[in-house]
Amino acid sequence: IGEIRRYLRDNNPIRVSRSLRDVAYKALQIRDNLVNKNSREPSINEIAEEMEVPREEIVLALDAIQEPVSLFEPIYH
Amino acid sequence: MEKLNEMIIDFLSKSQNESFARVVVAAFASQLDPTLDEIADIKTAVSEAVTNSIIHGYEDSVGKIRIKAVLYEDGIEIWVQDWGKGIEDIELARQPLWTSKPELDRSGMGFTIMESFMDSLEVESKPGEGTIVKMYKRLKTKKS
Amino acid sequence: MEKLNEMIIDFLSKSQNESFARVVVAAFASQLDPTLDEIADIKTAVSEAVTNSIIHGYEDSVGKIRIKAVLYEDGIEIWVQDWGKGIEDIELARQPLWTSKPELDRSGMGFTIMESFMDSLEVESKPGEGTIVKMYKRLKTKKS
Ligand SMILES: Nc1ncnc2c1ncn2[C@@H]1O[C@H](COP(=O)(O)OP(=O)(O)O)[C@@H](O)[C@H]1O
Ligand SMILES: Nc1ncnc2c1ncn2[C@@H]1O[C@H](COP(=O)(O)OP(=O)(O)O)[C@@H](O)[C@H]1O
Ligand SMILES: [Mg+2]
Ligand SMILES: [Mg+2]
Repeated sequence: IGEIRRYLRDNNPIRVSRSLRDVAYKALQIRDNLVNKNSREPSINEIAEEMEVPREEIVLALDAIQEPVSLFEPIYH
Repeated sequence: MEKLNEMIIDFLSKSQNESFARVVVAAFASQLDPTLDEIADIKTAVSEAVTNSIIHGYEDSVGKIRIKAVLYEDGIEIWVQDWGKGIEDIELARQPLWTSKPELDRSGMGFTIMESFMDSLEVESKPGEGTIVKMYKRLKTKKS
Repeated sequence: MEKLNEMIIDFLSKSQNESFARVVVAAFASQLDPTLDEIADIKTAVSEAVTNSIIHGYEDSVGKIRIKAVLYEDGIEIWVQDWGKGIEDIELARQPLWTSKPELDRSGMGFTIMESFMDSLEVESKPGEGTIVKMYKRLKTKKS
């Protein structure tokens, strides 16, 4: 098992896209927690403080799980 | 009102830069500590404006798009500019459902979306010279 | 080599723009689908260069910082430029542990970090005119 894991790690380094998704889902989960706790939308800084990740990184991560809307599939028609 | 911060970015009218541009503006706006919903509104509006410059402004060619963003105490001003083909009749172009490219399955709702997601929208354009879209989004400050 | 994409961003030498600049470059570089480690290297190098422009280039004043980034098939070129006070002796400034601001608790390791995290580093500077730091990072493509 250890060897397989090492093989996967060495030959399949984690792509940024993957880690961005992890950050994004974590941020959404924390947002939900904060909404439940405070009964209002948290601000980006509140989420960033809780996660200990810079707010700009969270913005970038959240974008990575958003589908590109306009360019490829017009939404209203 | 006092400018708190300011940036200008130039990039090419390639489709992969649409998401890049909206992330840049949203990351900059995050300095004003908005909610995720406010960030999503800004991203949507920037996407629509940038997509217009790519698809309508430059059509099949690659040109330069410039975004200027200024942060104020109460919100963000965003200008999206291209030096593409420009708009003949701005009032008509801003009508809901009006599109010059129905064959591309465009919805004609871009300007309407920008208008409803932002607090103000101005469009300046000259055929043959290009287009500037000026938007403002007020952001609620979080005192409490 | 063919340029795949290109952008230029101008922003102010305010400390809150350091993390903004880092994310802008990371977002742009992500078009090449780098690994986490590669992106972390790029972010660290950009931080060091931008911090230098803020702290050393402009000291207590606010000036303009420009980042230019170009994507190639095999990597990303990043230029960080300021129009600040410039560097008297570049060779000395690049020495590990050398700093002109020991009183600010600077480590003197900025250039050394940029050099070791990136694949190349060039520094051009003139006292009174400003500084450009030119870096290149090769990115391994996914083909294997
Ligand atoms: N940057 C631009 N350059 C040239 N024409 C534009 C630009 N932005 C918008 N237009 C014109 O305005 C029309 C309406 O734009 P929009 O409301 O976004 O709808 P759509 O993009 O779906 O056509 C477009 O069809 C186009 O003719
Ligand atoms: N953009 C710049 N403008 C002016 N001086 C600079 C700039 N960047 C670096 N320097 C000079 O080079 C020295 C070494 O930089 P660096 O290796 O980053 O160490 P540190 O920032 O910790 O001093 C700085 O102390 C400063 O004198
Ligand atoms: Mg449109
Ligand atoms: Mg330094």
